[in-house]
Amino acid sequence: MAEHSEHIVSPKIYAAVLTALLAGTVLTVQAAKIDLGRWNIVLALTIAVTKMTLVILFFMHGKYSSRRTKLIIASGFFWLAIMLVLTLADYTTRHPEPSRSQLQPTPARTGSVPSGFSA
Amino acid sequence: MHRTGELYGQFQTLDQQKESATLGMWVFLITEILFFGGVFMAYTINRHAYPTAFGVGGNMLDLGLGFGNTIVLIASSFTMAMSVWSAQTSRKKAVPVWLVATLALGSVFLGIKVVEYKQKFDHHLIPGHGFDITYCSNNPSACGLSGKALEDEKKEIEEGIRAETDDPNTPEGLARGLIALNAHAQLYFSLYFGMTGLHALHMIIGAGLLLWLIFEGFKGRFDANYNTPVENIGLYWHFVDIVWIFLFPLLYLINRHLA
Amino acid sequence: MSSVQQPPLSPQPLAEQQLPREHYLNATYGIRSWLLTTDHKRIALLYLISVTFFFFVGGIFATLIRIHLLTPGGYLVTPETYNKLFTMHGVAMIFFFLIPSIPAVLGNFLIPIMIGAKDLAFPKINLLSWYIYLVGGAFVLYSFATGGLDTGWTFYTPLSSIYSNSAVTPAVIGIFINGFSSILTGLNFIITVHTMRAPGMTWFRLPLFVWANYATSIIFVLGTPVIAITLLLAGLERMFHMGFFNPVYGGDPILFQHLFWFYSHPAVYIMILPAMGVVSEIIPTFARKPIFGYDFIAASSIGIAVIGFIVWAHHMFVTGQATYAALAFSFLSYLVAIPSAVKVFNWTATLYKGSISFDTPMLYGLGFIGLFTIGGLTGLFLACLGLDIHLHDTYFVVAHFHYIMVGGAIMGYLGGIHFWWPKITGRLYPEYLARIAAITLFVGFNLTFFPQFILGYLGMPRRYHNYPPEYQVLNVMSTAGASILALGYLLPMIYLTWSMRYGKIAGKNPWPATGLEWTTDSPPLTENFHETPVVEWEPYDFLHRPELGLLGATSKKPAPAHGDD
Amino acid sequence: MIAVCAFFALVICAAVIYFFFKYQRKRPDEVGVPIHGDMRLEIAWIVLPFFLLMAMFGWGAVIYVDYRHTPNDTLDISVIGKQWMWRLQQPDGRREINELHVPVNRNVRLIMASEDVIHDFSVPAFRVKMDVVPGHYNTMWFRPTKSGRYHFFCSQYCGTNHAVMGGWVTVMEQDEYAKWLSGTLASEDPVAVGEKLYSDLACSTCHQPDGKGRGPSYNGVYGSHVKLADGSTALADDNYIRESILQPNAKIVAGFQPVMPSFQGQVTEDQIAALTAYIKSLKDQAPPGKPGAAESATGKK
Repeated sequence: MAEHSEHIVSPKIYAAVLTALLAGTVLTVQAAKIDLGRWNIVLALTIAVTKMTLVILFFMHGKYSSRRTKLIIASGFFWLAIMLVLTLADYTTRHPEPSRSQLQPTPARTGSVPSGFSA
Repeated sequence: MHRTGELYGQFQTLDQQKESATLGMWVFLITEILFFGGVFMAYTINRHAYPTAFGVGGNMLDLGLGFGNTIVLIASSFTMAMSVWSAQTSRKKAVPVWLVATLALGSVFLGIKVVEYKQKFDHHLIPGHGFDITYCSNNPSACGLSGKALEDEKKEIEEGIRAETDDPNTPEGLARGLIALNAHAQLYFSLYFGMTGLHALHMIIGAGLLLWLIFEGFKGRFDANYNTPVENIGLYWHFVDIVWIFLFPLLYLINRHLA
Repeated sequence: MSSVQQPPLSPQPLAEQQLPREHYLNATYGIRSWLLTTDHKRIALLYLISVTFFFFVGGIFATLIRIHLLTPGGYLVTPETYNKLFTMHGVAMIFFFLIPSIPAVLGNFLIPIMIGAKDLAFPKINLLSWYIYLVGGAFVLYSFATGGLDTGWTFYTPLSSIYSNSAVTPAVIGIFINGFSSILTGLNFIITVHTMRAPGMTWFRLPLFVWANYATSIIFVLGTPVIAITLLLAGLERMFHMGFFNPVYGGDPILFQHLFWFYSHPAVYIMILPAMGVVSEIIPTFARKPIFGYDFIAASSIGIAVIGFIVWAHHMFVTGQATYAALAFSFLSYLVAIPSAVKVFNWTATLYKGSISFDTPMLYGLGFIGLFTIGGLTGLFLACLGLDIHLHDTYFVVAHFHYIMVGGAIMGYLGGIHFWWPKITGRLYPEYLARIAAITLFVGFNLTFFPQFILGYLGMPRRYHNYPPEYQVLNVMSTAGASILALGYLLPMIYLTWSMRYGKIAGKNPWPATGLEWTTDSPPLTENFHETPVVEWEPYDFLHRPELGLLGATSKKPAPAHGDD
Repeated sequence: MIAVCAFFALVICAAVIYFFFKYQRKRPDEVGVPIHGDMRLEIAWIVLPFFLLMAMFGWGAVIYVDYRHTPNDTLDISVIGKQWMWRLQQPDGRREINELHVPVNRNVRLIMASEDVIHDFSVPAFRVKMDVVPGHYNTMWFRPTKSGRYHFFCSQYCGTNHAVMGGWVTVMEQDEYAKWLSGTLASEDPVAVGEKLYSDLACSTCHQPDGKGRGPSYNGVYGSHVKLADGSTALADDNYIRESILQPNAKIVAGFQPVMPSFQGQVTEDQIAALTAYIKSLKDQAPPGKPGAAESATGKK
């Protein structure tokens, strides 16, 4: 059984992945400098997810591991998605009542007020 | 393929032992996903609430250092993968060499991180009593700011204040905007230090594990028949790399097009 | 050979039996051999001692709380002390007793034996997790001793992160550390069940106790890291004035609650699932017939673990979360009732046409069904949005979760301890005393917590050190019940300790039961089995097991299918 | 709903008990009938409860949506929670502490904020409850239908005096409410009025008689020389008391923190007079600590 996970990935593939990751890094920095509105974050995360997929599939041999391992990996991300999606389900559908971003924070004991700003 | 190495009493075969170890590492990594998931959650919610302040905060980070660190860490992931490959193909001499390269790159990453933290400290960007988002624009010489960079930062803070205030037309309103911006930027920097700090902690643990691997690697212990530790620590190292792959765009690249 | 009168029957003639010459308890001697052991059975006993310690720590706090609430004015302790008492009661009981109780004690002891393995997959990590538990426990005890803790076990920010003047920091660190103990235990169980099963032990021949612990481990592994990070963030907020949830910086305290309950609601299932597993073992053994709907019980364990993760915000219906989110979470909370109900129905159906005996574990098992049913059904009230507005944060909630945690989890735990006591120690406990204790507990428990349902319905808020006088009668009843309950807990402590030395020798299989653990010596060898067992029978099958010496046993051939036919 | 739940609880318990006795083991080697399961039963007890549960969900959801959706014509009361008292303000600006007066048969909306930790405003008699979260306004509404006095509680644990952070909602007839808004209370013995204010305004949560609260005790204060935090002393006369109520941070008693909120605008002159009368009446009470060494004991705390 373990022989399945013993697939040896050739250094050529590693080098190709390395190149792709570096290219992705440059790309994400360049993309951030263009104003795409809300699509900036979408693009940045798409690149990040792609890079992560490459690392998992090749560097971590995810592509060659058993179905059981794949299931474990998938369940990790599935649970993360549960947490993010359901919590956001609350925050994105809150009442249109006075929201906390409209409230001014009270200058309190741990907060500090900067010493005047001159622009 | 014939495995060697010590068979622990609880197992029947070496294959079973190796399979358990690898599977165990993966299960550990998914707990790590959820662990970091908690901070990412906190980040998401707070950024959702204060996009402007997070943009202002993000632009106070040094993009060059962050970019450099990303490159360094990706390279270290590659060298780590190569050390696993060397072990799998029984290149016993090469294993510790690649491991040393990985450790060196990891140390460079941590070194750059220290420089960055020091910079934030000097710029009064540590959350708490001394926090002042306007410190650099008020004391440009202390931060080495001048020319266009200074203008940009001033402009950006002003825009941030206008976005955060309820009334941009009166001095009182602007003062309230500044207080709000300063507060919300502290949230950003708390998350910045929390997230990168946790990541750095994982790096330090990883470096410790690498040291042990290097020690064993020079003894020539890892080959095609016995390489579970290299493989598992490799998995861990790649995971830490993945965390950074997300941290970099989320912390450094929020609003770069404004600057 | 079908209807031949079988010779020695259950209980077998005990006087002739001897303890096995060598077993895990006498394999090696000395304190080092215990503190450095990697034997899962010894680690289970180490856990048994430490969780019992925390149980009594928490129990003392509970007793003081109940005495204090005898009178409306509450004159025993100051408000501050009272707040510390209920907080420390919660922390000790939940994080250091209920969560590790069944998995770390019974699960540790039994899972390898039940699946026919020599040990868990990672015995050293198993020992490590016990030490982590101790370190976490030491931090928490330190916090108790240096000023106590008054934030409530929920550690809601900003009370915990900014305003409280008590020793929050060490407690948070302790629980953070303890989390890793849970994670490692869960990881160990998952890998063990995946890779260490004996030949013939297929997934659908696993005892239901193993299924339940597997489901629990999923929660350990996927939930615990979230509480660790959440408390870490709250701790950083307290220690370094950082802001994550701090409203002063514009942070949202509700976010803390989301993250906290993402773990802490599934944590409830950590407590109850293993207890369900224990009951799923006890019921078929003492009804002496196959469990009804094996597949459904196994699947419902996994179902509860998974659905349990998507219901957490039902703790937050009145925090001002979005109406739509509340609707979704209420709906999902109702869904989780279904697998729980399936289990209860299946247990009840198992009793039908059984051959039921009065033994102590069965009393606990049946008590569990009754109390869990009440606890579960009152959960439906709380999941109901309209009703929860009224009942939230009242004594109704307190009663509800005590029915689940004490009536469910502790009943299951004690039932399991009694059921496997002969396997753990090789000796039987005194049966009549044990039955008296079980009944005392049942009566005391209901007297303590049933009045609290009514109190909650009448609107008495929880965590109050004093209360309007109209609530006094019910509070007195509750306190009276608590004293009976306390007696009920002391009794097993005493006779179980006594029986370790003086109990009758139990033999391999005193009940008799069908699991693999009953085919080996009591107490087992360090390696659990003399030779690796091969499983050739279906779970809970009494009929095809002639070696159990029961009436009507036929051949040893396995039945063609395992379940529903 | 109770009926459905009670029904299931009873059925399960009855079945358990019935089976328990009916199928008691009759001889020690007896085996039960090997029934492994029944798919039809399993499906039945998955599907039927599902529909029952959905009915309960629907019922609860309707109530909840109604509760979270405030009608338009409300009387808006502003509520501020603070460790450990409630400040409630009528639309015309009139403030109360731990007391709320509302007219009957009128939709009332509470707009709630917290100054420190999370609180929860709960009126069991009206079946309403909502957390009061710092940095965030939560609202809730109710419509009282019967006049009378009803308890309200803080029901989210908020620290030491959580249990005493409550008060009364007084539901009045519409015309009485109008009278109450414009007029003052009928005159009474000022000491009794003051004593009532002492608890109604939650002075008692901090100024406990034994001096162990967050503020000094009133016992024996009047007419004494009070040692202040800056080292000076002050004579506790009527003006000192008045100033302490309206500008509490002007003179801080040694050993205490400047944590008291100002009651400016929340108490009338009459009420100040009543409170002063009450404090005067405690003049001869033994102050906390050693008798006769009151002020120094407090000061050295």
